[in-house]
Order: sequence, then C-alpha cells, then structure tokens
Amino acid sequence: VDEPLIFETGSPDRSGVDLPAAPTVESRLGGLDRDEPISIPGLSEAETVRHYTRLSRQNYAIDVGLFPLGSCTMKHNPRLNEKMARLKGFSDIHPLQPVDSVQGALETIYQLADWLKTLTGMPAVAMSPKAGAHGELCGILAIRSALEARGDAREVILVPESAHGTNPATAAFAGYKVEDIPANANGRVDLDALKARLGPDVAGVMITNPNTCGLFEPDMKAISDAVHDAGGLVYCDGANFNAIVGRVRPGDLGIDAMHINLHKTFSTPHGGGGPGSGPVVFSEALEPFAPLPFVEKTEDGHFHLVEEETAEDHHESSFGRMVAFHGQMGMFTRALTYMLSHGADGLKQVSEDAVLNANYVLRSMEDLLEAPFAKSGPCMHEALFSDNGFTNGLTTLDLAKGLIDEGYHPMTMYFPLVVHGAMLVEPTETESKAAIDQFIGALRSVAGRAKAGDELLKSAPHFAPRRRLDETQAARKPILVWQEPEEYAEAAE
Amino acid sequence: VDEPLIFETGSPDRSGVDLPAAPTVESRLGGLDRDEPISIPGLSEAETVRHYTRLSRQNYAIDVGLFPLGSCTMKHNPRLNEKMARLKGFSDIHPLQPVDSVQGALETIYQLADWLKTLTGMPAVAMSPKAGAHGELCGILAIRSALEARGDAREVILVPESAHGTNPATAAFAGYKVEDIPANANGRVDLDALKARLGPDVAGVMITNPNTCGLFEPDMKAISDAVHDAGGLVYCDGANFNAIVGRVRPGDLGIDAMHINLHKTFSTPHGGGGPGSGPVVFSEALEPFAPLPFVEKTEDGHFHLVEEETAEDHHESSFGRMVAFHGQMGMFTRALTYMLSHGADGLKQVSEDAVLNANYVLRSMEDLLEAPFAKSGPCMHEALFSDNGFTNGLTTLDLAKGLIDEGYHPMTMYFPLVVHGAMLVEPTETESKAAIDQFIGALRSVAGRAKAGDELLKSAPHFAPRRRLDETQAARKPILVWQEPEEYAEAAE
Amino acid sequence: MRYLPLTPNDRQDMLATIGASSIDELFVDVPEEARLDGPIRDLPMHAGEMAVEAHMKKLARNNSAAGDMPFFLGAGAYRHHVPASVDHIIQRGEFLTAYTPYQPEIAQGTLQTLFEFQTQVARLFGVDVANASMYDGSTACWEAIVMARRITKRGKAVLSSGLHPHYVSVAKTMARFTKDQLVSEAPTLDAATDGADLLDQIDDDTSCVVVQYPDILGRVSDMSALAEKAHSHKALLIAVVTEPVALGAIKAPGQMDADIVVGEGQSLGVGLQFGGPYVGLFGCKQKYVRQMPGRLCGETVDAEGKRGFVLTLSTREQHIRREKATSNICTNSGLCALAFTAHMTLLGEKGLRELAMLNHKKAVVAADRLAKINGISLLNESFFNEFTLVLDKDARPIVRKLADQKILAGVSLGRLYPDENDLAHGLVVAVTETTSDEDVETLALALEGELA
Amino acid sequence: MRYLPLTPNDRQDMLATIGASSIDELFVDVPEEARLDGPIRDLPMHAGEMAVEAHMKKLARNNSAAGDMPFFLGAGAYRHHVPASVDHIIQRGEFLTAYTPYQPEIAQGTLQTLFEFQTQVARLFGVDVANASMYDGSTACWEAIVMARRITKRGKAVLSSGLHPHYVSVAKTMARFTKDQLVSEAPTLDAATDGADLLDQIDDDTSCVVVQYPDILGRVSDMSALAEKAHSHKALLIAVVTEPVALGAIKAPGQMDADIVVGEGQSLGVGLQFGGPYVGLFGCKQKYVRQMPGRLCGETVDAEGKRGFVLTLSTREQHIRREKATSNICTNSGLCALAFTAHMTLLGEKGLRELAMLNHKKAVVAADRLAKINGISLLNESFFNEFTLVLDKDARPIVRKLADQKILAGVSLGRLYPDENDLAHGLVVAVTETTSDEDVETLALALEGELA
Repeated sequence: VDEPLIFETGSPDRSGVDLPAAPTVESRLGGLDRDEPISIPGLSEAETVRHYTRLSRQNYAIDVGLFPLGSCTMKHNPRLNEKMARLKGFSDIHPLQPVDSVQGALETIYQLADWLKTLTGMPAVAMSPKAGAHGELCGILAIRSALEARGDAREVILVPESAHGTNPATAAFAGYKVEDIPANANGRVDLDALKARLGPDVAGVMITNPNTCGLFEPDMKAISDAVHDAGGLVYCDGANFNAIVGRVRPGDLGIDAMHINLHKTFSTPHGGGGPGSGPVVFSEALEPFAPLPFVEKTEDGHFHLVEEETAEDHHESSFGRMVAFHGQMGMFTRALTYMLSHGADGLKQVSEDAVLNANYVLRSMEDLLEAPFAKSGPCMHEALFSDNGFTNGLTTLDLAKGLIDEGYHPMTMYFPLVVHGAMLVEPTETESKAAIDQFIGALRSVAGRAKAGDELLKSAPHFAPRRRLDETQAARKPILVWQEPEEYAEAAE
Repeated sequence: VDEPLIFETGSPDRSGVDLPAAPTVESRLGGLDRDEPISIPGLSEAETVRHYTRLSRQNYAIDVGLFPLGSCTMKHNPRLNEKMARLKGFSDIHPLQPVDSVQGALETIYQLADWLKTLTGMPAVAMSPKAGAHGELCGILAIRSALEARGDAREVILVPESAHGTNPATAAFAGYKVEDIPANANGRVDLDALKARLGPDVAGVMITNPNTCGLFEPDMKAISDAVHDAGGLVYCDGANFNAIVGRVRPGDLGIDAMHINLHKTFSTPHGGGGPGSGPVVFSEALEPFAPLPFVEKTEDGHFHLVEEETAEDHHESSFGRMVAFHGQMGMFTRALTYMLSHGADGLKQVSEDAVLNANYVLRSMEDLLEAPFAKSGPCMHEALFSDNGFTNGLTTLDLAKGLIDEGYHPMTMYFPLVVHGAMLVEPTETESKAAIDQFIGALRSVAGRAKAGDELLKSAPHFAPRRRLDETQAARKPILVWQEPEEYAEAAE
Repeated sequence: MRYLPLTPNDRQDMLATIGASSIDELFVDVPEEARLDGPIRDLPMHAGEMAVEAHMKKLARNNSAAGDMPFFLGAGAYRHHVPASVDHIIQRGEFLTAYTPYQPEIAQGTLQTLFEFQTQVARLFGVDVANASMYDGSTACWEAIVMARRITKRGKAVLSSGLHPHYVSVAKTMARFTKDQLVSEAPTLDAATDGADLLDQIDDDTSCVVVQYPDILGRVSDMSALAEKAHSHKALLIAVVTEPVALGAIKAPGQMDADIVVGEGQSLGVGLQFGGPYVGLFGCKQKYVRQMPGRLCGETVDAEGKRGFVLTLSTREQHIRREKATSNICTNSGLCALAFTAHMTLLGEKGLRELAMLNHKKAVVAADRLAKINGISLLNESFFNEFTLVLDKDARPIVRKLADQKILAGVSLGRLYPDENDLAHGLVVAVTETTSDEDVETLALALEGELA
Repeated sequence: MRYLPLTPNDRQDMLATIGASSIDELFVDVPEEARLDGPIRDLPMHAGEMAVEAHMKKLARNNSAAGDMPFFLGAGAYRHHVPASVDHIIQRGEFLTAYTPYQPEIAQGTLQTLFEFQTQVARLFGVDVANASMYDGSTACWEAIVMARRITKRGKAVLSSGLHPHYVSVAKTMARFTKDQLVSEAPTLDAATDGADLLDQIDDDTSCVVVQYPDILGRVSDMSALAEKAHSHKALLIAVVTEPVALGAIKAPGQMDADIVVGEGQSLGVGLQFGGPYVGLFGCKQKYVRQMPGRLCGETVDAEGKRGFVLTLSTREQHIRREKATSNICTNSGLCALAFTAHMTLLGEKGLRELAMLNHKKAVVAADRLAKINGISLLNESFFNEFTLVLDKDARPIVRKLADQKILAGVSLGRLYPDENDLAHGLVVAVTETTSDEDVETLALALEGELA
C-alpha cells in the first residue's frame, strides 16, 4: 500500500494540535493580515504519527542493516548521544542568552574543541561550520586571509582529480581558480606533478587523506613541505579521519587546516541528509584568522564567548562570521558523548577495526572484483573496486541495484572518478564479523551475476518499495511541489 | 532476509554495556558462586538496536495502520503520554519511599481515581489491579467479601454466554461455580432467563456492557435491580467503556463493581500484550471491601497511603492486597495525561466518534456480510458480522488472513461465540473517515472473494512476513526455548 | 481535538450513510434516564499539550526522584542503570502500539522477542522452560502456588519467612477465598535463613515450599536440601527471585533443583516507576510445562516450512477454557518483557556477570562502612547487593527524617512489618552500580548523626 | 567497548584471511614517524554510559534552561512548543540513521517527506518552488544573494538595515572574498522600516534588495513597492523570514512579489538548541528554479509507472559540476526539515493560523503592559510576536542582571550591535505561546525595579 501525500489526505480544517484561546485584543499587523488560503493541510496526531511511521519503513538505514557507502561512514549512532542532546540544559537554551547563563554550553564547546585539537595535534579549531563543505569553505577562507595578510594575492588552488566534488566547488565559491593534479598508478597524488605545478600563483592544495581511493597518502608530509616551501598552504579534507583517529595526528603531517565531519568520525546521525557539523582545525599559521565566534577559558575558569564585540581586543585578524550563531550545538553534545564513551583507547580501536573490516572485505572480494590498488598494499577504511570484467553491458549501477534485492544498501557508485565504474565499500567499525560475512556473501553473489551477464540485474531492484526511478524525466521537467490534479493536467498540456 | 535469533549471532563474550571495574574486595556470596556457564549471548549496542529494529518491522501496529480488533480497542497512543510517563519524578521513584517524598505520585493516583469515579458515577475505586482480568478478580473478591461479611455463603456466579472468557475464569479462580445465561435473539442477556435463575445461591452476575456483540444492554438497570432484589451483586466488565464514556455513568445503572481497562478506553499502549491496568470502581455496598493500598487526601491537602499498617484504623474490612506495590503507576500517568488532554467534552466526543465509526462500518458492510443484530438497531463501538454466506468451505479465518494481504490487521475472529464465524470490527474514534473508507474497501473486496469461494484465500496470507503458521505442531511438541542445533536433533529422534 | 480526526462534515456524511439524523439516534439503546446531557460535570474541558504538560510536570516535581539523591531502597524493586537504547527500542511504534500477537503472520517481531525472552529467563533461572511473562513477581508467586496445587492436588503451601511480605499478603488474600492453607511466619533478625525450620514443615500434605533467594533480608543460602526434602514428599520447591541481577553472581535456583522459579524482572530494563508496570518471570521444569499459567510462545513452521513463532498451549487459557482455565490471566507484561530481554541482550553473560559482581562488591564495601557506625550491626554473613542493618533504635523515623534531608536511606522493616516490634530496628539497604562512594559516605555520616 | 562488536578472536580470524600478522601491517602506508604508539595522551580512557551521562548532565545543569524561567529572547531563534510526536518521529531509526537518499528505491520515506516539505515551504512563503533545506537562515541568505548575482550578472546587493546583523556579518565575510558589493547600514530606533531609503538605493547595478520580514526590530511592512522598483531595474527582491510562524498571520512575501524567499525554519519542530542545528528555508519563483542552490526532491515514476521521488537537478551540484557548481553545499538539514514538516503537518493551516494569532495577541498584551513602565517606550506600531522597547538607559547590563535573577529578558541591541551607541537603549522582546501572563508580569516588575 502506497502512502499518500499529506496534500491528498489532510485538510486545512484539521489539526493535530490544541491551543488555548488567544487574548481578545485588536491585532496590530500593519494591515498585512494574510487573508487568502495558505492551503497547508493538517492531520490529527494519530494520522501524523502513522504517516511518518509508514514512510520511514520505506527507508533503508543503519538501524536496518549494514550501510556500506564508501566515503560516507555510516557507523552506528549510539542512543545515549540522542538522550544527552535532549537534556533541557542543552536543547532549551537560546544562542543569545547572556554568557553567564550558558556556561555549561560554552564549556561543552570548549571541551569538544580540546578533544579535536588533541586528536589532530593542531593548536586551534573553528567550531561553527555547519557541515563538511562549510568547513572546507572555512579552511579556504582562512588560507586566503593568511595569504592576503601577507599581501600575497595567489589565485590558484590545486586539487587532486580524486578529490570530493566539494573541494573544487569550495575553492571556486571562495573565488579561487581550480586546477587538477593527477593521481599516480597507485591511486595517490603524483608528487612530482604537484611539485612541478607549485609556484608563486598557487595559494595551496586541497588533499583528502586518507584519500578517496581509501588509501593513505604516504607522501603527505613531503607534499606539505613542498607546498610550504613554495609559499602555499595545505588544506586536508578530513572526511576520512575515522580511518586514522587515535593513530595519526594530521598536525604531524604539516597540514594547515582540516575539517572533521562530526557526523562521520564521531557518530552523529546523518538524518537522511544532514544536519552535519564540520569543525576545522588550524595550524599556528592559520589560527589568527579563525572565524567568530569561539570560546575561551579564562584564568578563573570562566568561559568567554569571543564574538564581534570582544574580538577587537585580541582576535582582530579573524576573517569574520560564517553562521548566525555558534554552530551545531546539538551535534557537539552528541560528538562529545561519543568521545567520552570511547576514550583515547576506544578511538584507537575504532580506526583499527574500521581498517581491519575494510581490508577483510577487500581480500574477500579481490578474486571476483577487480581491486585496482589492492596489489600495492592494504587499504584504509574503505575498499575500492572497479566494474572491469562485467559482461553483457552490465554496470556498477546494475550491481548496486542488485544489492538492494539482497537486502543491502549499495556501496558508493562511480566515485572516485579515477577508477572505472568505481565501487567504494566502507563497512565501518560497528559491524560484526558475522554481518560483514553475510554482506560479502551477498556482494559475491551479485558480483558473480554481473560477471556472468545476468540479464535480470538490468531491471533490479525487484523487491524494493520502488523499481528503478526515472531520474531523467524528473530533471527534464522538474515537479518540486505538489499541485492539485487539475493543475497537473494543465501543466501537461 | 530473516532475522536470526540472538542465540545464533550473539556471543557470551560480547557485551553492549561498559561497566566500571568492581572494587577489589573479597566476595561474600556464601559459597554459592555461579560457576557454570549461563549461556546468555550478548550483542554490541549497534547489533542490539538493529536486531530489535528489524524484528519490529515484522509487526503490525496502530502506528502502521488501522487495527480493527473488536473488543481490543486499538486506538491511537498519544506520544505526550509516553513523554510524561518518563518524567523522572514519575519514572525514577521507588514504591517504598517515605510517603512525604512521593506526594506528587500519590496525588497523581488520587486525581486519576477522581476522574474514574466521576466518569462512572461510583463512590470508590481500587487502583492496584494490574490488568482487566485482574480487575475482574478484584471485583469478584469484593463481592465475595461483602457477602461473607453478611454471613451469606453464596456459591454461584451467573455469566452470559457472550461474556469474555476471563469472566468465568475469574469467577472460578476466586472459588465460584459458574453458570451460563443465554442470550436472546437480539444479542442481549435474556432477562427472563436471568430472573428465573436468581435465588439464594446466586452471589451475583458478571455482565459485559456494552456487551461483546457490540450492543448496549438496554435492560441493564432492570438486571441490576433483579439481582439486588435476589440478594446478589452486579459485576460489570467495563472493557467496552470507551463506547459510553462521557455519555453514560455505570453508577446510574445499578452496577456494584466494574473494571476499566486503561489500555483500552484511556489509550495506554498495549505493548504487544501488556502491561495493562485495570482499576475497579465500586458501589457504596462494596466500598468497604476494596483492596489495599489506596490513597486518601487529608484535610490539610496531604496525601496519605492506606496500606496494611494504616488500614486498621478505618478500613478494617478490606479484603487485602492484590499486588506487591501500588499498581501500574506508569499507566496512571499516561491515562491521566490522556484524560486531561480530552477533558469532559473530549471524552464525550470520543465515545460518539467511536460509535459513529462502528455504525458506519456496519451499514457499509451489511449488504455483503451478514450482520446478525443489525436489524434490531445501531451497534455501539464495534460491528459484528458472521460468515454465513461464504462458499467453497471458506471461513472467517480465511477472510482474516486475506485481510492481511490487503495490508490490514484482521478483525477479531470467532468471538463472541454466540455468532457463527463471528467477525468483530472496532475501528475506534482515532481513525479518519478516509482511513475507514479505505478499510471498508479492502474488507468488501475480501468478503466478496469469500462469498464467491475464491480458492486463493485458503492459503492467504501471501504477502506477509510469514505464511500461515502451523499452530498444531507448535502445541503438540512445544518448543518454548532455543536449544543448540545438536539438542534439536536429539529431541527430534 | 488533536486525537480525533473526524471533521463536522465527516460526521454529517457518515450519519447520512448510516441513515441516522443525529448521534443521539445511535445511543437509542441507552435508556433515556441513563443518558447524560452535555459534558460530565466537575471535570475540566479539553486542553492542549502545553497545559497538560505543565500539570503533569508539577505533579512529577513533587516527588523526590531517586537519581537526584543518595538512594538505597530495594526490597523487591531495584534501581539499575538502563542503557539508552532499551528505551529507544520499546518506543518503536511497532512494538509499543501492537496488540497481543494473535495473528502470528504479522506479529513475528513480538513473538520472536518473546521466544528469546523465554530462553533467557529459563537459562538465567536454570530451568527448562519459561513463559512469556506475568504481571509482576507477587502475582507470579501466587500463580506458582496454584500451579503446585494443580500438580500435587494438595492445598498446603509452606512459605519461607524470608519471602517478601507483600508477596505473602497477596497469597493470603487469595488463599482466603481459594481455601489454600498457607504456613507463614515473619522473619527474625538472624544471620541464618529459616531453611532448617522449613525442612520440618514439609510433609505429605504439602504442595510446595516457597523460598525467596536472596531473601527479604538479603540473605542467600543453598536450597538443595529443601528441594530434596520436598521431593521426598512429592512436594515442589518454588524459588522466588526478586533481584534477577543476583543470578549473574550466585547459583541459579534450577541448579539447586527448584521445580518452579518465579521472579520480578523489573531490575533489567524496566526501572522503578513507583512499583509498576513490572514484569513477572515464570519458569519451571519441562515436565510441568502444561500446568504453567500465562502466555507461551513456541517455535513452529509456516506453510512454506520457514521457522516462525506462535502463541501456543492456549488450550490452557481463559479464552478457550473459560472457567476451566489454568488462570484468568489474559495479558502478559509484553513491553516490560521486551525491555528486560533487550537489556539482557545488551549485557550478555559477560555483562551480566560484571554487573552482578559490581553490585555485590560495592555492597560489600558499603556494608563494611555502615557496620562501622556505633549503634549499627550488620545482620548478614552473606548477601548479594542488599543487606540488613540492625540499629540500636527504631529505624522507621530515621528513614523518614533522612528522606526530608534528601537521603533515601533504605527500607525499614517497620514499614514492611508494622505489626512486628522485633523487626523495628531493621533497615534493609540495597547498593547497586548506580550507588556512588559519595552516596555511601553521605548515608554513613547521616546515620552517624542520628545514632550518636 | 559497547559499540565495537569484534571480539579478539574475530580480529585474529580476519587478519588471517587478510594475510596480515598484525593490525600495524595495515597501517604500513603511514610513515613510521607519524604513527602514534598507544592511546593519545591527555585524553581519558573509555567510559560506561553512567559515567558519560553524569559528565554531560553536569554540563547541562550549568545552563539556565529557557523553560525553567520567564523567557523573552528571539532575534532569529524562537521558543515554541514542539508536540511530543515530532520528536518521536525524528527518532525513528529509519529517518535518524539514513543517509542522503542517493538510492531512491530504498529512500522513498526521506524523499516523500522532502517533497512534502518543499510544498509546505513554497505555500508558506507564497512562492512557486522551494528546495529541500539549507544549513540555516543566515547561510541561506548569502546563497540567495549569490543566486541573484548568477541570475542578474550584477554584484551589488542592497541589504535592509532591518536584516539580522548576524546575517549581514555572514554576507560581509563572504563578500570580502567574492568581491560582491554590499550596501548595508545599522537600523535606527524608528517606528518605520527603511523601505523608503531602500527604494533610493536600487539602480541598474543592483542584483537584489534583501529585506527581513518581520525585521530585526520586529517591524512589519509591505514590500510590494520594493519589489516593483527592483523589478523595474531588473533586480530581484529577496525576502528573509526568521520567524516562519509569522506567515500564519501576515501576508507571504511571495504575495508581495518577492523573487526569492529564504528563512530560518527553527521555529517549527526544531527547538532552540543554542543555535544549531537549524534548518534554512529557500524558495523562489519557478523561472529561477535552475539557479537555486541546494538539494531538490522531484516527482517522477518508476519502471512500473508508480509515482516516486528522487533527488533532481543534481547537475547544478558539486558532486557533478565540481568547481562550476551553483554552491559547494552537499548536505541539507534533513532531520530538521523532517521536524519542521512534521510539526507543520500537525498544525495544518488551521493550527498555524491559530498559533500565529495566539503569538501575536499575547505579544500585543505584553507590549502594552511593558510600555506602561516608566522609562520604557514601545518602538513598534505594528509587529508580529516580537517588538522593541526603548529604555531610558543602556539595556545590556539590565539584561545581564535579570539573567542572574533567572529572568531571560530579551535581546539587547547592544549585544547585536556593539558598535552602535545609538541602539544601546533598545531591547528586543519576543512573546510566544509558551509565554505565560505571569512571565510577562515578572518581567514587568523586574524592569520597573531596574528603571525606577
């Protein structure tokens, strides 16, 4: 049974809330009363709960099964985190309350900042970025500010071709020109090509490490040194920090700025597409340019909020404000809860188990699926395969949709771009061996069918809430809002 | 994908909890240390959440769809109730705390008692019964105590044949002989037959009103008067109180005791089979015999707990204690929340809408399904049909299983016993007209197939998590606990 | 009204379909004189979430929540830490808002968890089988006595003086009507349990002997001799466990040959909740399975041969057998059983054993600290997480006074046995993983103040 | 460790399959000198739920929760009552723990809610289309300015002085790097908005004029003339709504011909949360849809012709277009959008209108009460649920002092505009359905005390 839209079952006269009567005074709306219908239907509470419950059951989620999306790090979201974020002392405080009335909130931010600095070996962190891509922007703005501060108007950012799409987009959004750097045969940045391109016009590089092939960049320190020698700065995309947390500190690799996806490494829920949270750690070179606001601790244990007004004293180089308030507080409480739960020993175990699980998948599949970089050594937290060897025109997409019929969410498809028909599998550390074995069994089955050219795969999935959806039609004439059927009809004419 | 049992995937060495180290002292267990394996496997938190999430998705529930189980009253369970029950002032207090430290809890019980007394027009209520059947027991024990107190050792309880099975079972459990009273052609108690049977050996009657045919007993007052005249007392099964709440007060009908299912009329969740809660209201005649403990309010606004110790002063006739503590506090908070939400006006609307919805189903189906008592007038909160007219050997069971394939939980089957192949449909007041119309459509479709003799119905359901399950095999050689496969094998020999 | 979806138009349309001109016509069977006009008096009108929440929060604030202060109460209800995921699981709408799994094809979620629950309980108790839960420990205890009567066809039950006094009260209430004979006494402040006395009470009229383990004073002792004596008279040993966490540290009753083991499962997953809802645990030997009360979930196969679970042996139950049923029970405590089994699954044997030893050893440390106080002696030689202190004065007023100081000091035996003056100096103190060293020290200092 | 299921045996078995002798071998690519031995120093070891909960609760207790005291803050974040069912819905594991719906066949739940969300937002704003949400209102505002630049190919944006100063700050931060020209001033304590001044600023270089509605001082005024003037210069009108509940009472910006409407959706479903996560709302006229940033959910059909939903127009997005993308955004605020849409569904038009009028009329009553105080005058002639009081002295120390007395009095303009001495006497006060009459009286008395 398909779940209808609220516009098809609700009524503007129905409501799932009861409100007290308003005081009987004249309204004072400046003559702007909204007279026309708003046409937003309501449902009773029972209908509302059922509507969303039913819809939820059409979703795949970590709570339902293994979610091997490479580069997305779908690990378990502990329920304690949810409970802590809902404590009224965190959930029911206003961002503009006087700072004396929110000392616990400021201390929470301060403590989380301290964990992030310690784990990365970096001296500063900007907490306000709202997501990973926002963190990238933050890092690039700091780099640009630092260069401008020394009167250096460099205009180019170098980005490896394996980078997340956000990297070039961010650099462009901040006004930079973007140039690619090729990968070498082992899936790493071509150090020589990079060195050859460095020069007085290059503001810096954006490198993902571990990179999007799931590999550690062994030359990272050399890259950093080369960029620094050429007068540039190094941005690291930290989306894959969960592969090395507790075992490697980016600060030891010469990195100047790196964002951390709290919703990946530190288990805050993805929520079907956000909210994320992307704090950015900074080297000493970038620290003075960090955005407002941030939290400082004074000698007497008081927590102090540095914002526009107070920044003038001792943080006059800040490049300014990126968001209205303090960042994703709700994610901070969850991430801090997660860190305290794991501790230094647990976080090390996290990265070890994540890497172990990924290598276990890699070695359990490489006889069946081409693993382009497997020969050069172990992978980090994710295993990369290509569709070389599929027959009968079958593609990575078909394998992915076939996995759906096996009861799994597909792996990441066609990313990174450097591998043909790329399939990026990241089991994460919260999966048991039994769960991974079962997944490998399913993946081997579908991979075998893809190599054998099984025609049925082309029309997979067959057992999902929907068959393949027509994305082309959706994009050609976008229908983004519901319209009364009559209007549909007119639109179709 | 079937969800394995925890015994098949878990490990006694794995745990989803982290505990601090125990102090290093000698244990003092009297030499009774548990040395042998307990063999209870553990799962990590991630596995645990996923296990139960997956299992939950094999359940039908109100949150998933209309749940037309007659006599079970599956109405919406408001989420505010859940939130209130979890306030630490209710959820984190011990039943034996000094009464001064739980005044709010005692007041909650007192307030709920007051609502129940006012809604039923009865002067007293026993709050401790744990469920409806436990409430029946409470009422029967009070009746027996009252009769014994006047030296009257009557031994028979009369029960109409349409009664809930719990009624005769309760009377027997309390040491009574049980005799049936027949129903008349209109599905009501045969008043003449009842009067004829009354006499000095009859302790009382247990009557369900509205009765299990979904009909109001119009002679209720006459029945009560006749029983009282014959020296007996009247127990009313209040499971169907939701049909009349706010419109009829049982106290006005001469009833001496009636239990109220908080999980039916007052929306506390059924939880897959409990916990229930079955407070019992009493007439003046039975009030002195009510069980311990209960709550009184003193002149100065203090709430006083009457238990063994304090009962001696002014409640010496109590028949004693039925449960260890105070009853289902968690259900009291939910029920009181529900009552406050609805208020006197809302509760009246509840019974009106429940009755309206049931009659709407009755009249929308009676051309297709035989409705044995429909001609005699409206029904109350549930509509009763029989399987007369089904062909090809199809039965009520087949129709029920066919409804599953339409996406619905079946109605109540084969109850009440007075109707052949009974089907008892109770939509409740929390369903919208659209939802009921959709259900009627499905029911008409399956009923049509049953009358046409559609062979496929015999093997329904086809689209559920399981096909029909072999209940005979389950009962013949019960497997109630999981055993290692080896033991299975042996057992099969 | 937020829970009622019918609009006035809907109601008119539906009345038209029914052929009635008004709602009142549908209530035609209700005699005129019994019908109420308008809303019932003396009750408030409907209210929004904000107003209701304010009302309930005010009531809740007027209680001293255990987590807000040092807390040492036990005596049949124990405060343990419940992992956050347990509450998440029981709030899944598919569990919370489901009914009894009478249609197994669409209730495998509930049924499989019950099967897992039964297996966990049986293993924890050391018996062959367990049911799908009862109302609570006290009613499970009475049901066990009735079951023993059914099995032995005898009516005399010997109750240990260590059995929770509320459980004894419940049994006495019922026995008065069922004419069962109960042999029962109050406990004495003695380090040893009444095991030896009980041996003497068992005779050929005895249906069962009922022993709590650990008992109401926190004492633990071996029940094997009682089982042997009972069996030699063809009577049954019923063991009652009010603190299931104990069985992570001490032998299971089944290992001492108990025939029926019942208990209160509240400790795991459920929380204090002022006494309810709780979850009764019920297990027994395989040979008595058909005499067991309550719901049972059993394994079977579906029409395609796939494993599945159903409610079974319902021929014992009231909806089939009516007055001949083994019990009038028609609900279990499903959602609490789910909480119990989810918590147990999180623990596993490893976690359960660790939790039990943590409870025990914290209790040992606390007992030694408190026993050092002038005017206090420790009754128990052995115990699990609960022990009895004997004060040099009446404990009850002290408990009340400490509660006013926001210290919940334990359960005075005077509260449990108001008629037994000999017990008035007794204070039962429970210590769990939630008790901190500071809590113990706060209690100790407060008691020192009262007893000085 | 409760979140890590691998046992030591599992790890050994898996290493054997991999062919590695130790975990260290898997980290071979990490240069020796960058590897850490043992756990990172200066951080605590792992801890159980109880210990972590105690830590976090201590931090939480050290904040003054709005619900515990009279509370009047707004200025871009509003305290509304969120129905209990909203939080239940967003905690469903299938919503909470799902990823971006890149595989639509198994993500229809998320996708359909986004489609419903887009429709609700578009209707609320009075525009044709809306996207699937942005980070928050402030970033949505900047994205709208960039979008206007893309559409008009002009770089001058005229910002109303009534635009939230943080939103202005965010835009200034970005404009410094993108070289956009921003025309912006601080507001003045005037009953009228700066609409007339803005008209003069619009010229043929202007990409857009950005107006907040209601504005930072709570003022509401008709934007139609601005739209007309903007359009006459082929510039766009961008309206910014920080309090969406207002649109249940006052005309939608789209009804005044705004081209792009952005806003902060926090008021519905999300809660205060110290500023985040919130949910940015973004809608526009149909003709600009392909220039809109952020995720979009669109309707389509599956291979069997059944209606379904997919993410669409992703050719605008970074993962396809890389440096040519319309924005670098690659998340929305999915779970907050779900909370918003669930709350809106519960309200419906009827509930939204009632809620809006309740807010407004409570604010009217409060404004009149507070304006009676000697030393206070009310700035606004018209407003929704927020208004500005002009005190006869600096408001900021008073706000701090009242906070110490557990009264959260509002937002002082001194906090928002530390450099603008002319604004120091301003106090912005928000009143919602959660504000009681007693709260208002408590504030009034406290202010009387301070201003006496």
